Amino acid sequence: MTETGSAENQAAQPVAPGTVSETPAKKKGPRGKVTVFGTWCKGCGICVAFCPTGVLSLDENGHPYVEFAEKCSACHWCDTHCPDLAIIVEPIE
Amino acid sequence: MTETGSAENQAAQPVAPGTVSETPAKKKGPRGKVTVFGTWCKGCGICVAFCPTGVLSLDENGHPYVEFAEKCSACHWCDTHCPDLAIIVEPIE
Amino acid sequence: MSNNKSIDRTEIRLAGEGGQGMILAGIILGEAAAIYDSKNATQTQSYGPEARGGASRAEVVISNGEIDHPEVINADALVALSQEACDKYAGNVRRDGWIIVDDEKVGRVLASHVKIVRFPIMRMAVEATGKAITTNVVALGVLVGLTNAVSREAIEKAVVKRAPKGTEEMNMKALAAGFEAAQDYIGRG
Amino acid sequence: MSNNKSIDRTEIRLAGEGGQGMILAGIILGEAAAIYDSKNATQTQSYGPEARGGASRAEVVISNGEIDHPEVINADALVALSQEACDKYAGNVRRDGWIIVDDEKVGRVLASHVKIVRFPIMRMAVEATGKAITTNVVALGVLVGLTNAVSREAIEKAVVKRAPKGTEEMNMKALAAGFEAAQDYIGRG
Amino acid sequence: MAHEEPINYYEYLRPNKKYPNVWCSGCGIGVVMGSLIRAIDRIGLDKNDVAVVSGIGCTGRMPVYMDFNTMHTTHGRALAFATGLKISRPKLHVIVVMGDGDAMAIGGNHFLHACRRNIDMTAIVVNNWIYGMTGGQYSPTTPLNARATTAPYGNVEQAMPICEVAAAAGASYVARTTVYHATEMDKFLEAAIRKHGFSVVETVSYCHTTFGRLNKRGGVVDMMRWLKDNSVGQIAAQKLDEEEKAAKIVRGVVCDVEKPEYLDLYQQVIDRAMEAK
Amino acid sequence: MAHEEPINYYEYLRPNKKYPNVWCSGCGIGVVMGSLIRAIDRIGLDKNDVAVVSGIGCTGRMPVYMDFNTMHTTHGRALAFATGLKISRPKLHVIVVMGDGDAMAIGGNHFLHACRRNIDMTAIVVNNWIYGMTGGQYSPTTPLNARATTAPYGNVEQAMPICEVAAAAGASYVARTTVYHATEMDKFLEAAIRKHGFSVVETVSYCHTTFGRLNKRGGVVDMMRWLKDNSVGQIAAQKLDEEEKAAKIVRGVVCDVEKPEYLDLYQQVIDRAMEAK
Amino acid sequence: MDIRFIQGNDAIAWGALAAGCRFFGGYPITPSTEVAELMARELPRHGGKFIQMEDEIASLAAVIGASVGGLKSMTATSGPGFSLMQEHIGYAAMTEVPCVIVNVQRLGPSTGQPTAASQGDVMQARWGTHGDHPIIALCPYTVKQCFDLTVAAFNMSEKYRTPVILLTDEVIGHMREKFEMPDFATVERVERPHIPVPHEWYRPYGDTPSDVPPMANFGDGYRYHITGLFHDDKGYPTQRLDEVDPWIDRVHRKIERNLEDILLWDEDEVEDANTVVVTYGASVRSARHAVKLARAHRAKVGLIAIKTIWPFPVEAVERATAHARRVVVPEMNLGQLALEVERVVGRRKVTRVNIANGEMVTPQMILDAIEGK
Amino acid sequence: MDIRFIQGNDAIAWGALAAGCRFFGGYPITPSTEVAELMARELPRHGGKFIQMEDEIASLAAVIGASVGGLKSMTATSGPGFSLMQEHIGYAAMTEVPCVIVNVQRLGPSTGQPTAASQGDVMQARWGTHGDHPIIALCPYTVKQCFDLTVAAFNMSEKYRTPVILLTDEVIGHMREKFEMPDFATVERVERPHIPVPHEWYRPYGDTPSDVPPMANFGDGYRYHITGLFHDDKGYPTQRLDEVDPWIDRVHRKIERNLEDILLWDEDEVEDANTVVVTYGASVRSARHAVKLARAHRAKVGLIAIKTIWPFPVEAVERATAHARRVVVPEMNLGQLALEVERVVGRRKVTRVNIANGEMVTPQMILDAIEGK
Ligand SMILES: Cc1ncc(C[n+]2csc(CCOP(=O)(O)OP(=O)(O)O)c2C)c(N)n1
Ligand SMILES: Cc1ncc(C[n+]2csc(CCOP(=O)(O)OP(=O)(O)O)c2C)c(N)n1
Ligand code: SF4
Ligand code: SF4
Ligand code: SF4
Ligand code: SF4
Ligand code: SF4
Ligand code: SF4
Ligand SMILES: [Mg+2]
Ligand SMILES: [Mg+2]
Repeated sequence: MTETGSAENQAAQPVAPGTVSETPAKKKGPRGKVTVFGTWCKGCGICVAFCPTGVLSLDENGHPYVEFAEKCSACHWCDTHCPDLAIIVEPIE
Repeated sequence: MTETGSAENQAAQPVAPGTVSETPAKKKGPRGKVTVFGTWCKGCGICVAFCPTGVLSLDENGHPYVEFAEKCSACHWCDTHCPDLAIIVEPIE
Repeated sequence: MSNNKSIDRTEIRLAGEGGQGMILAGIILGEAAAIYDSKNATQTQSYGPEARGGASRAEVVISNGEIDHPEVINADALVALSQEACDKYAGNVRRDGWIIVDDEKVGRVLASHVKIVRFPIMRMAVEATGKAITTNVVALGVLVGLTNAVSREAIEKAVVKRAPKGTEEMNMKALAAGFEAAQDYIGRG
Repeated sequence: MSNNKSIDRTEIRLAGEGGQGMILAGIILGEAAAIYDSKNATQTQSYGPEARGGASRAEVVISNGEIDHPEVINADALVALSQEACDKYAGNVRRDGWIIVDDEKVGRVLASHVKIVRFPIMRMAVEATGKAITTNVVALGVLVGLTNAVSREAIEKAVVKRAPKGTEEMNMKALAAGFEAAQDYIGRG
Repeated sequence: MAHEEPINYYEYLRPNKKYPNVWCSGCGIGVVMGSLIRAIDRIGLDKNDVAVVSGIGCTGRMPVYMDFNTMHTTHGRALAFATGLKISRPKLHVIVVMGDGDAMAIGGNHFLHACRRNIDMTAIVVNNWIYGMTGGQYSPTTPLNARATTAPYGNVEQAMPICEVAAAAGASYVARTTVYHATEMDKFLEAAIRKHGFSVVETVSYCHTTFGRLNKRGGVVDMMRWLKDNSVGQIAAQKLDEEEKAAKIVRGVVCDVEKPEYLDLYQQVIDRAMEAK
Repeated sequence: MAHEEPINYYEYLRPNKKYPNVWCSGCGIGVVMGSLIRAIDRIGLDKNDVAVVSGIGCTGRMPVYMDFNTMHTTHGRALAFATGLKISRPKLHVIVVMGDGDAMAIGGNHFLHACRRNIDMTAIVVNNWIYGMTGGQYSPTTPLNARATTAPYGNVEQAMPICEVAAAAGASYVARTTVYHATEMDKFLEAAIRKHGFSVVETVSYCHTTFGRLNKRGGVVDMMRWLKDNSVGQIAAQKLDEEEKAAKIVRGVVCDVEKPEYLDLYQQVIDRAMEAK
Repeated sequence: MDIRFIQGNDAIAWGALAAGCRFFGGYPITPSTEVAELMARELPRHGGKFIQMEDEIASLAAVIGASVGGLKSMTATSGPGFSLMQEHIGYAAMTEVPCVIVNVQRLGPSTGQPTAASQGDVMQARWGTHGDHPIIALCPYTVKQCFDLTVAAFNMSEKYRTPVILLTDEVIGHMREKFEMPDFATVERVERPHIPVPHEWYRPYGDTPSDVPPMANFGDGYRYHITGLFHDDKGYPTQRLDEVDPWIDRVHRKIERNLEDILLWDEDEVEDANTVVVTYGASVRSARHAVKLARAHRAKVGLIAIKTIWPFPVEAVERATAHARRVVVPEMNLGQLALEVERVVGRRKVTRVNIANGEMVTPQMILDAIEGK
Repeated sequence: MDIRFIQGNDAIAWGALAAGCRFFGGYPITPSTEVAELMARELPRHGGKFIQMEDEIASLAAVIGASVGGLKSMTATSGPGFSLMQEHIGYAAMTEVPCVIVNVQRLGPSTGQPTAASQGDVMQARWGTHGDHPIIALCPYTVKQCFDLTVAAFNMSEKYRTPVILLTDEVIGHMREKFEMPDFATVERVERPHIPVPHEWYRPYGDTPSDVPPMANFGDGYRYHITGLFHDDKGYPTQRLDEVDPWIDRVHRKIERNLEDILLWDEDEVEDANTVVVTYGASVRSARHAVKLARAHRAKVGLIAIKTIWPFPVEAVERATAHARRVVVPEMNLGQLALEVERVVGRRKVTRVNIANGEMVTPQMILDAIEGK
């Protein structure tokens, strides 16, 4: 990854749009709503590998998506460890 | 004190001549022969102040001389502490 | 091929993103020319801040004579494996020169009076060897197949020499896939 | 006094060993001229490696006009408190200039056509004040008394100003001792 | 201890910078940046009152993304710049981020003296055991026998114990953790920034691109896992013998003491000077 | 333990240098020089096999008098020069003498890394709590509140604990003594030079010309006596509480451990390189 | 009237205080240490702060950091320390952070002779750091100028957002002269301009009509980025040629456009001179003496005493020497500024007068050169 | 025949090994790091030693120390590191310890652009350290020259007891070309001379007919003193003018007397040229291309490719440009060597061609200048 000029800087959106963001099904007691910002995520796979409940999976391009939204316990492992600040977990009451 | 050129360096004697050097009287059991090299000594007074038996005194120019040679116990305080390596104590059997 | 009548030189630019192996491809091409074809060659490069990845570009100049300026002045051929690279360098290819792009990475090619060749180079690499990292070698196959910048023998030797132990065969397959596509294209043309 | 007809300047050199206060003496002399006599003065110095002692030398140039070159070119007066200093600088005193030495420290004075003045300056200091550290002030008294490089009033003010609190009187005594000796000498001469 | 309110990182990131950030995919430096933002957010500092200063290296690229007063200085000298900045603007919370090479190789002396002076700043050392930016040369924290481009036969230099040196030199607060232990990191960083005095947090990370590749340590996930498996808390560490302990990263607070802070002491100088005036 | 045979210093001093030496009358640096000569004499080293390297400062003037291979380098960098010298000529016994400013201010980083690398050399730090050569500015070891020309209202920087930092950074042998304790110094220097690894001896001295004058500590004899009265051995120190201890100079061996030496380890590199050839 | 008999180094410190300097970070070194010592004593009395750093590299770093925090800042050093500061002189130039660096030249190379005088760092002041960058260096030759040019150094530094070097020498630094201390309130000071736009609009490296974008202090609400990398107008790193080139052009332009304000020199009877002496610093003193003697013999000798040594006053020297047959350049080095003079007036015209052993050039040496001996 | 396709940085390392370099102390920095990496791999195979020091200051210190111990020694760096090495370059000059310092120039000032090319340190190589001192700097423009001039650097360094700078740039350092690796046994090496006198008679800085006193290695029985202070012939510090002056004279003389051996340059069709291009390093490549194109249009253009950039080959340039109306100086900086060329040939003759944004000078830019556009 490298830094280039500022024209690109300007082109970047102030808040990265959420690309994979599913409203989790309420049934089985999920406690977090997980949003992955696709334009920021580099697909390192950390979130997928370490999510204790296996909420996330990698798609064929090597990018994470929320496969089992309902499993999320809002433990925040993924969003405290994402090196690109590309995941946000919002607690659901 | 300062360092100057090398002409003076050459002028310096390889071994400083002993200037105040008394053969100690054998009677009262002195155990060291004390030699102060006058050209090296700067008269700091350490040897005089700390000699445990008061062998050394300062002359009117502020230079040490062996006043009570016979008191020397060859403890070597003076020659291990002289910053100018200007005292030598030789043990006398 | 030469940019200027008075000076014999073939100028090739290989551009893409860090990790696509463009610089290594440049070295292999240069080695093929300099060592195995006994010509002269220079290879230069440019990459992002300090030593890591980013946009990366290799330039190779090949000549039977002495090479002075070691950088591309007006490319005889450009291989572009990213849109950014293509946008940046397409305008600097000589009339009737080659622009070779990975058509799954590069959409628009802003150039005219050049021969634009589109192949799914990375996909070809994966198909031929199962490994995307051979993309650069496929690209070399296409390039040499189309331009004859170096001899086939030379590029084969150069690829084998630079291939990590045990991957020689895989890399030859990739190179062959590139050549094949090139021949196809020429056949078509 | 001036070295050169076209330029008005009085040049004084004070030289000795580190710790004898020659540089401070130079500052006092300069201050006397510049501040209390309202003339111009420069004072420069030279000393051993880095900041500590060693052979030390102060030079003061006094003039009614502007002073350009701030160092002594050809001294009007030299005060030398060590043999080394005297040997080094005696040759650079103008014809009919002054060489003032501590005659218990300085034996030979290698100079001719100059006025050589010998006093036991350090002993005079000890006698006048009980302290050898006032040697430099005694020397100033002798110097000014003989040469009138600055006014007596000016040198007195300058000495008092630079004297550590509580030592003003002692220093005035030292200065007076120097002046006295100078007067004696002139009287004799 | 997960935070309950999801933090709005974007409030602390510069909108007009290019994202994703400059680091290799999965690099632990980003984890530290996230943690630092959370710590600042928890303390509730005004962005105008925070300065983030760095040296040169991959770690040194951190400040450019963060919407504070930021300064990317020269290699190794960040703490010296920060010292001047802090003295001139005492109300700024000055946080200095450095790589292991930056802080401990070329910057070792400034590190020592910042610890000794005990000026109220926080130093974060992202220790990835290697010079990442320049492509994998050994650093003062590279483990014995590890490979690096300048140690092709294995490194023969002993590793510098960052925290122990910091404590010996006089830092007020010193702690060590890893990027796997991001929540612990949040806590340590918060405590460090709150500390009135010089504080150091060593955040052990990894550089899969250089160190990982050269030492066959696998990718990001493997290296992250390695940190988990090869670090212990201080209590657990007490049960280990010396050799076992030496093989582990011991996480925890190495020291946390109260001692006079530089600028507080300097006030005495000002007072005395005014008296003497 | 006084030596029985009086040592012939002149054998170790350069005959064509000017004496007395450059230092102020009574300066402790000369005591250290005497002790170093005695230690070398006791070990019985060949003069051709000894190199004495120094930085800049009053202490830095020591080598010029001593009839070894001697090098007066730049301020703070003596250990870096010495490192190259030792590596290029492993048979040389390399002894590095530095002032507190030289070793711990500008030279702090080289000091840290020499300790860490554990290359077989001996560093002697003559700690007189001040920059002597330049006329009395505060140094990293100047005590809190002491005066210096650049601390006219009293020093507000904490002092650097030389030995503790050396030990933390990885030196093999570290000891502290004072110029009053010259016989102890002989022993420590002998042990340090004999040590196979990096050794440090802090020799606490005094600078009556600057520190003494500015802090009204009297002359040479007073300062020498102060060292006697204000230092304790390690055993005695154990009986003191922290505050009392902090007020004293604690003499003794701070650490003495066996660990692999740099050049020995580098031999492995050579072996592996030859294999790989 | 507060008349004192002080040395150049003291006057530098007083000048700094008068100019509004409120931070000094330094490391002692002969023959500059008096500057630090006076600042250590006076800064806390003037609401400023003094710190002795661990070395010269850290000293200039701290000075730059303090300037970024909003205090006018200075350091002082000599040869070896000046060599160590080179990296950060370049950083200050690149980041356009105002600061003043005093170099009291002593005899080099290397440790050389710490207490001996020299003018051996003239070219180093221009070229000591890597890469192309503009620099201003001022060279006093009286104690009063030590004060005045230090004030000028701070003012230029703020006005042009650039490091300024006060390049003096051991002679001037340690020479005492009569000096009338001005009322500081009467001393003209350039202060950092108010920033007229809110944070989001602020461009720390923007193109402005003056070529000098206003500088915000950290902590004042303009959260921007500073880096030693090439950067765009917001301060972010860039590799784009269309952002790199304008920066390079602007930072050189900001100096070149203002040469009239920056270039300082004294001229004396050059109009009809057939010999012109061009010199600076301590050597001006020797030269003036020589010139006066020469004129006493009716020689037509002019003198240019250069105070702004970098950028070099090319036009002034060209103009003043246009009719001269001989240009004499005395220096306490082996010929440094002479190189630039030769470039400007032509090699063949120039007679160099050099000494590089710690002594001043003597008036006689210059006289001899004037007389073609 | 061992033909390789290697980059300039590699050729430098191989050249060093061939010249007998057996110690490398360095600190990584783009774009010089490959030199260190190759040395780390090869030195232990060649009976030498590599160490990565804690910074560049320590690197050059270790190199000097190792040279004193008897090993030919080298370091390699780039801009920021080169700035940090300045103090020790002066130390090596003062103590006359042979060593080779490679500077692979990148775009500055400051951190600048680490991966971009530049020739911005040309003046720094001459003037970066304080005080007057002689220096040799060599500037290759082909990969083969990287090898050959590194060998020359070591040889000159030993022959004249002086630090030698190999001043290359990112283009040449990272450019690959065909290179035939010579048999090292055939490479001419200058070794430290045997000392013909016993210890008591040895004068490490004595006056010798060659002006270069033979250097003894520590540990060989010549227990002498080395210092960065001015010293007498035995190496002891001195302040005596009659010892300082001869030293200064000798160290400059030892270079000036041997210019014939030291000055290297290539000349091409300068005899009847009315335009001469004077350049060095990577810019030679652009210039040669441009000159060939110009000649194809029958322009009378000559080329001087300077390999020894310091000391500057004054006479060669003077001679070669004597009949030229125009002297074109292309550089990847804002005009550094051009200053020296202007001094030598006169300002008005010189057309500067500059670029300072990381890119090479293009042949077209030079062509334009040749054609007076
Ligand atoms: C004076 C100087 N020397 C060397 C460099 C080259 N350099 C840039 S970053 C770096 C080391 C990076 O390692 P580290 O500090 O551990 O940071 P990381 O990249 O691993 O985060 C080096 C040597 C430089 N920029 N400046
Ligand atoms: C790079 C550099 N900076 C500063 C100096 C000036 N200098 C010479 S010695 C010294 C400090 C001396 O103090 P210390 O090291 O404690 O030695 P001491 O004189 O007390 O024995 C300093 C600052 C220098 N020579 N070189
Ligand atoms: S941790 Fe972040 S960057 Fe990595 S895959 Fe998950 S979302 Fe993407
Ligand atoms: S918050 Fe925890 S459970 Fe939910 S997705 Fe993230 S890691 Fe998995
Ligand atoms: S200790 Fe040495 S120098 Fe001091 S007075 Fe005694 S003999 Fe003289
Ligand atoms: S050896 Fe001991 S007793 Fe004898 S003179 Fe010296 S100090 Fe006194
Ligand atoms: S090189 Fe290493 S440290 Fe740098 S960004 Fe990549 S993984 Fe991180
Ligand atoms: S100044 Fe101090 S340290 Fe230096 S010689 Fe004098 S007493 Fe010793
Ligand atoms: Mg790192
Ligand atoms: Mg000290």
